[in-house]
Amino acid sequence: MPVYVVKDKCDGCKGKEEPLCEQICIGDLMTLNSDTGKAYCRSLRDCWDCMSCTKICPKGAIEQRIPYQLGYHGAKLIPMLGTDSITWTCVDIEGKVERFSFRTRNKH
Amino acid sequence: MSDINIGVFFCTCEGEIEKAIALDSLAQEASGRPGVVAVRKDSCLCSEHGLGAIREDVNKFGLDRVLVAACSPSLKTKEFADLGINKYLVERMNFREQCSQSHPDNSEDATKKARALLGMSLEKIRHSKALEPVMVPAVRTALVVGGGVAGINAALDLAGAGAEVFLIEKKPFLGGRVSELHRYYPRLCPPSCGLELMFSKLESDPRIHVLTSSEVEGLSGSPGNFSISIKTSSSDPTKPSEKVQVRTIIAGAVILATGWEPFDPTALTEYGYGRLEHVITNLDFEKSAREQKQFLEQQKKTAFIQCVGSRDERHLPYCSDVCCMVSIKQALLLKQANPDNEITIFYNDIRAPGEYEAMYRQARTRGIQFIKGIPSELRQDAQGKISVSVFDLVAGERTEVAVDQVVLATGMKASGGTAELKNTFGLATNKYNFIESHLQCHPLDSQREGIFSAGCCRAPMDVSRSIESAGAATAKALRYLQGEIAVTPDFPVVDILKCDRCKRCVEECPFKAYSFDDKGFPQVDILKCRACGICMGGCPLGAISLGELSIEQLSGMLDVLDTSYLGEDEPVILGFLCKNDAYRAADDAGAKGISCPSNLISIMVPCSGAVNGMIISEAIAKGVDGILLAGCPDNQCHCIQGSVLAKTRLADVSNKLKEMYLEPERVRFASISRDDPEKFAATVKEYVEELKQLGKNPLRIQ
Amino acid sequence: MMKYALYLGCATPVKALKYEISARNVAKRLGIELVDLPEFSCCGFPVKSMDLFAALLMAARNLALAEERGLNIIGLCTGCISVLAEAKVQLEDEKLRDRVNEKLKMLGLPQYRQGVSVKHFARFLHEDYGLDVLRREIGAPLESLKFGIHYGCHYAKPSHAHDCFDDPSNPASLDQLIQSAGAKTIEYPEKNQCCGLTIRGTAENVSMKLAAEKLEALSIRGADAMVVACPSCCIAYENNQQLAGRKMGKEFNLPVLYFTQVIGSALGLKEEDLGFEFNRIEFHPTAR
Amino acid sequence: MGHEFIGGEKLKCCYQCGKCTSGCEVNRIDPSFQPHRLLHLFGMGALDELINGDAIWKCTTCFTCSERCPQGIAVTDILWSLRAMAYKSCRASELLSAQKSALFKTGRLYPATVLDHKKREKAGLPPLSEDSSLISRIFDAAKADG
Amino acid sequence: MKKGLPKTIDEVEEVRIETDLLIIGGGNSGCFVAIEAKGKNPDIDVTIMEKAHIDRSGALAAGMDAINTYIGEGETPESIVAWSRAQVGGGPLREDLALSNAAILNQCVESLEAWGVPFKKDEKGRYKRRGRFDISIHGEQLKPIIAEKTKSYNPRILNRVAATNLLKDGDRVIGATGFGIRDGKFYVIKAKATVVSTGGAAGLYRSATNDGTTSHHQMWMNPFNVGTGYAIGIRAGAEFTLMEQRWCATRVKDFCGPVDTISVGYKAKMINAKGELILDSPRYSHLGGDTAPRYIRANAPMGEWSEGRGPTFVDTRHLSPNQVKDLKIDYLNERPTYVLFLASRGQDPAKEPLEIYGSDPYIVGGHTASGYWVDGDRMATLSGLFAAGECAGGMPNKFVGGCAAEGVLAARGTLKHISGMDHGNVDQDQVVAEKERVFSPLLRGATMEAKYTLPVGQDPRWQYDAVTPEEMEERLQRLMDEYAGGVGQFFKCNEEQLNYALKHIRMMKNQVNKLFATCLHDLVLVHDVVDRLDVAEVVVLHLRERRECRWPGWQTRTDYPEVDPSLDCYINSRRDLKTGEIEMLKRPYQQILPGDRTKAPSPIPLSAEKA
Repeated sequence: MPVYVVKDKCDGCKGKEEPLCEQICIGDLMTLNSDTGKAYCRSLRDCWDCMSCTKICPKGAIEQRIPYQLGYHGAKLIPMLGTDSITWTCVDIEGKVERFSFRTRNKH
Repeated sequence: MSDINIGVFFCTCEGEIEKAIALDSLAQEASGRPGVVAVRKDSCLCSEHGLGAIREDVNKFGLDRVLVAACSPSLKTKEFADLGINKYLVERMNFREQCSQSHPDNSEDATKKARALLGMSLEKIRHSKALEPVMVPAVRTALVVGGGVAGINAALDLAGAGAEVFLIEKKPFLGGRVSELHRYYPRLCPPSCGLELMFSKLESDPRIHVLTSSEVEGLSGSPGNFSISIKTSSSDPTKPSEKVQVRTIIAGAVILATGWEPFDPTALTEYGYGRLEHVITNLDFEKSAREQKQFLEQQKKTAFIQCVGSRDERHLPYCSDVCCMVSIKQALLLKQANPDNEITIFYNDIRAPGEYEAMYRQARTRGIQFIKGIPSELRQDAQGKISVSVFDLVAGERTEVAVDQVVLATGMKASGGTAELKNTFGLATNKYNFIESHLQCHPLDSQREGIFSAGCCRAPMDVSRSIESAGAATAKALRYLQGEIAVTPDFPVVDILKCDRCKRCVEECPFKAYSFDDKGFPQVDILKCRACGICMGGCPLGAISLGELSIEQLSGMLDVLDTSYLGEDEPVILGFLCKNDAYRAADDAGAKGISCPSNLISIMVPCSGAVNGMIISEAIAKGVDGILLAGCPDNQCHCIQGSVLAKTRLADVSNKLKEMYLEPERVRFASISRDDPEKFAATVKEYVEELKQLGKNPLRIQ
Repeated sequence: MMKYALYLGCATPVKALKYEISARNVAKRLGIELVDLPEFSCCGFPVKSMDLFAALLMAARNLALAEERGLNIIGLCTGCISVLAEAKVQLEDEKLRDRVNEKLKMLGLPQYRQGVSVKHFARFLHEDYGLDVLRREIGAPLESLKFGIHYGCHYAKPSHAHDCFDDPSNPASLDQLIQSAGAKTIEYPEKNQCCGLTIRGTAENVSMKLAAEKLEALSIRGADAMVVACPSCCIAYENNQQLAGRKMGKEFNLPVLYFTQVIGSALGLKEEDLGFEFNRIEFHPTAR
Repeated sequence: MGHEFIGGEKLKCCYQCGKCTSGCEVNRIDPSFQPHRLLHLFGMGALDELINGDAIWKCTTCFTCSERCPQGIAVTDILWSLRAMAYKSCRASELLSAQKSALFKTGRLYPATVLDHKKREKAGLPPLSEDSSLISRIFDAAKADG
Repeated sequence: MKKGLPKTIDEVEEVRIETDLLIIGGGNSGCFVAIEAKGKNPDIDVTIMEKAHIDRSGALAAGMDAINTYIGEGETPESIVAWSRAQVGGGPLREDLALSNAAILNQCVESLEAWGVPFKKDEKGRYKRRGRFDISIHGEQLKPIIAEKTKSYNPRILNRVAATNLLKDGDRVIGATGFGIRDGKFYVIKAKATVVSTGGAAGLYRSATNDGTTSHHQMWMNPFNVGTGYAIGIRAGAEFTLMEQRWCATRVKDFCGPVDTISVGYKAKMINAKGELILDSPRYSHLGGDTAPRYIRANAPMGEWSEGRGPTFVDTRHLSPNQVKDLKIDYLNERPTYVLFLASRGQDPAKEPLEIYGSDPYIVGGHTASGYWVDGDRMATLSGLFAAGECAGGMPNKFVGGCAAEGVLAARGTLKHISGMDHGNVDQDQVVAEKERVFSPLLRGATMEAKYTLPVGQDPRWQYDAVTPEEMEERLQRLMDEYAGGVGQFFKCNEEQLNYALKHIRMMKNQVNKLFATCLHDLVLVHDVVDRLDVAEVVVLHLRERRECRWPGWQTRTDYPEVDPSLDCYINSRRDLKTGEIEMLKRPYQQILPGDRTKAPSPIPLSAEKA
């Protein structure tokens, strides 16, 4: 499942090494291009679309896609992480927008 | 977790608050809330009687949280800090300035808003923690870099205040630029006398250790315990520096007095310095005057040209501050030495602040000519006479004088020493390479805690002001030289259970207060930290919290915020207001009776840069219609880049909103300066209207 | 063989044949190939007073034409050169450049891509050809002669346009050039003074006085001739010499030469190859 | 404003030190010409006075003032802007109108006479090309704003 | 971030750690091992070796929408075990393990809520049940929350270190070796006890949705669980059980995501092309219809396809808009991109039923019973080696809750074992050989890069005269699919096919020394495929050994279509360390809970369902 990093949003987490997406990727796929200082997915084929990187990216710079072989072009799924909640926006290929907002953590 | 005892105290403020807010009904509700064991209403809580009552209840009910509904938390802070309970367990609700006073004409809404505030504050206070100042041991030793007049005075003052002082100077001897002068103004006394006095004091004081031919090699550690390595080369000029000695000094504070360098006017070729004979700089003048008696006495015509290189886009874009007075001083000296000396000063503006005006007047009475107009070039004839042709702006006509010598009033530029230290100390400098500080509010601070600047490494200034700034810097430095430093406990704490070591906080901290622990987790040096919360605002995982205001508290407040407290159709704005400017402006709005929509609930933050994107997202997700982040204008931010970062982060959220097919207008940044309550009120009004146009936050409807 | 586009401008080919002739021959003698681009037009200097953008466009046009041929520009008129050079600097601004290129396209002209250098012939000899190399070529050094150099305002100004190659307040390169021809040059306060030709039509008195002052300064100092590097200046000092004298009640008889003529004769070129017949005040370097 | 004000940006920074006028050759001879005053008037927006007056035509464009202005104001460029404005409101000097007609006719400031052509030929110099429409084409292009 | 790679083996930096308890795999059960061990005895030194980052690793990486095993009102540990036994057609199933697990199951599940995971509640404030033992949660942050809890006990966490083999001292396991995926170092970790909790094996078979290009990993289980936990045990000679009991499940078609969410959670029944209710059809009703064992239900859709009644669906057309929304939220909690998938098809479940299909087979001992043969302490047949979660065999239907409980039990086992235990002696020769084995692919890679100049713009490694891990992985997956009963063959296989598979697996094993890597990430891929080969071999041997059809779908032998009563036992295997051969053995079934093993006591009516 392809993930794409939007260049001008990504700031490489400023730390110059191991940005959050690289830290979190379960497949060791996200990594930093040391020339551009931007992250990228080193092997689209191997992504399992868990969206951990997409969710954790503070700049909202990572987009998840469905392989065309399986789903048609134009659908979007965008997470917005709050402190204890997550809000998802899903847009289907006809442009229909759906939103889902729910708790992900309880207060202690 | 209602195993805590909360007391809620309402102040009617002699009716001022109650006239708009139905306190009794709120009091009743409060008493019903979990954990609330005491509720009291008083006509004047800040009075001895009122405070007494609170203390009483604290004991009687064993309160471990106190909630005060009264005036703005930025007022009466001392009074409400002393309630017989840790002051961090006392929460203030701004019922007056930002509620009753700002919605005077609508008591119903004021009460509704107060109710919302009550709920949020009750939630916030659950998560408050008792905090005590942290005492950090500190040495009583100070380091002064630079043996010029500023450095020497700083050393003397520090020693005078009981500190051990190391005074280090690059050159083999002390005295700095001053020792190159012939006389200082305004008293026209020779530097030597003043310097010799200082030198003898330096020698006689056992607490002062002077290291000449010495340079700073590196600095580590933090305020109170800086460790500075210093290289001393053989001070004997005859011997080459074969025996170089490196030592380490532990110092609690550092004062930089690395001075200035003269501007070299060769660049302005039209004046032919170095090409034409008898064209000299004001510093050359001092030298000659010091070395050859007849230089002043022997009769000649002299012209001074002001602002050579200074106030010049292409050279020193700033005013060098001293040149006017230096030329006047030198002109006077020439006159004193020989009344027949003819002197013309070509100036643009004469700057003679304060009592210096007297010297300026004296110069004019002594018959020194002042011509407003800057010559464009100098031409020398065969006899060596220099003709100065200028358009006299006052007379409105051209005049030409032929003189024997021309003195170019050249200015001051930042010294190379400062530039070197910039790197070794990791300091910031302004665009003219002088040591950066918040010029207006913290002129003596560098951007590093515990390191201060005095004299011309800060900005061009004359001898008396250098000495003055040395004294001031000393006073600042003393905080770190008391043997121990009390640090207010509102600094940030990193939750390493959440932290993923992305290093953003380390990169964004304007005061470079972060370093890494052995596991690679960021740790804040509480002495370098200024608790601006920019790290808290930036942490993508919400893993950083300030002592006074934690992510947990903020998200807790959002949990209980009823987004329709004004009814279904009224938009709700959550305002994060910088405590330095915006929040106080908001208070003033209330105090001045400028009414302000009750749609805004404000949260005081140390800096707009302290607001975390996750909190904003959370608020939007919870159905808040608009987020107003109000901070200082960029160039006024006390945390240097706080408001700039805040804007970038806000931009990230609004981009995200756009992608989510939500209105990016739901987040907004406003620069509100402290003295502009009108703008604050107007901004809120306007925003409310705009949000009404936008309609409800779609996530609120869900 | 070094190859350059020769930028003549308007004045030189009509008003200053001796300059053009001498320049071409000196160049040939030194092995510098100067290519003529018939498409070259006016540099835009006069147009500045009508429409700065149109002027910029004209300059850009000339730059682009040379660039298209892959040739750097060498010029004889200080005015033209400073206009072209200044345009180069202005066109470092991308927005402006795009706008200009768009117009050039409209005119069916090549785009300007910042790939061309612009230098006055004197600067070229001084900087690129090199004084040492030149000295080696000098066959008939003019030891006995003493010249007064007039640079002309646009020779080194505006300095940023000319990469500050010479001191705008006290230029020296032309002196050094002439000195390398063996001759002496005169230091005089009025050295940097303007020839005044540009305001000949609008402020004749000023114009004449400016010219006269300089002619006088050099005559007093016993200059054998005045050396110039710009056709306009030459007009001011040579063509108008008597006029200027009369206005100021003076008699001047100061030969005015182009630096190329001086260098040329020092290189041993024949007078006819240096356009000496066009000198209004007769002068024969070898005769003295 | 646009390109008419190339160099005008810094105008407002002028603090009237008079260095421009001090160094002005023209002012030395004709005191009525005072660059600093032109800047002042320009700053005050007294465009008519400037455009209608003849001062702006007295500048030799020697660049000395621009070179030395401590505020980096391109005085000469500003004068050109003023002239252009004057030209556009038909206040151009005769000289300029003369130059203009020459330019528009031949594309050169100094049109070559038959005699000139002969001379050049005799001297073995390459012939001169003329383009009667070039300048107007360029002006049109400049006007047609993109 | 390509680190400077070693030119020689000696250049590889070595890290040596001595710890009391080594946990290989910091997923759900691994974290529970650490938490339990540290909780019970804070003084012991615990080390977690994790191939990814414990904040998001293992099967829970993407999140979870439900806990499939919780003993709710009216149920008992016995009833869940009986149910579980029936789900696998009466076993074999280690009832001893299952009962001990069930005893602590609930407290593990409840602790998750205490740590901050939001659980859905019914109107009475009880956990919202969606099936008999299923409860719904908002588990988007499930793994991060477990990770935070783990960190709070401050174990040594080695993120981005992949295990390569177990260290042995005679028959005793004394730790493990691994390599740093980021730092390129070789880790030698001595431990008094070692727990294997790396999860199961995905990617042995080609997934039906794998089109080679960007959809290679379009599968249900986390594809980075490659069976390393099994492989290191196999290589060390531990005994394994029921490796033939493959998890072949019904999954949403073309996405290969979970389907219980819909079928169980929203009572959506399976239908075929004709619109018939599949399980109510005479073909299945006698097997129990909706309550038929899991493998029957899993196999049903593929059965329909193979008999020409595909496509097959779960019928969601009865769902209300709110239910559709909840359904999507459930997916967002577990596999968010399924919602994206529906959007990319412009599909509304309330209008069109959702297509379903068979998944590729997985070896996941948390779902079926494959894995290490362990004793009551969860200790494997090698002393000092423990197994938890999907690695522990003999006990199916653990899922999230059960795996967590296994972690707790394994931890208790290790604590018993550790007391008074020394560290044992590392065999230096083994370490040297292992280091060579692990890092030589990098050296080969370097030679390759030195040898060829290659066209830019494409992955040059394809041009090299050697084998890339991707190539071998794809070969293995195709082989298994076609010859070892993959979804492409409707899960069916026979003796000949299996022998063929075995032959080719061994050919590949002879070529693993041709595998090469040009960066540390490649090195991970190399060892992934090496481990998969070892697991695949054992799986095929087990499939061959079970000459019957005990769980059609999970294990279907076309040449032995009946159940053979003589095989009502565990089929186990163990590598003979001398010969290197894998020997097969049988172990008898021991029934503890009385009654018909194939029947679960009828479900108690759920108040949740009435509501």
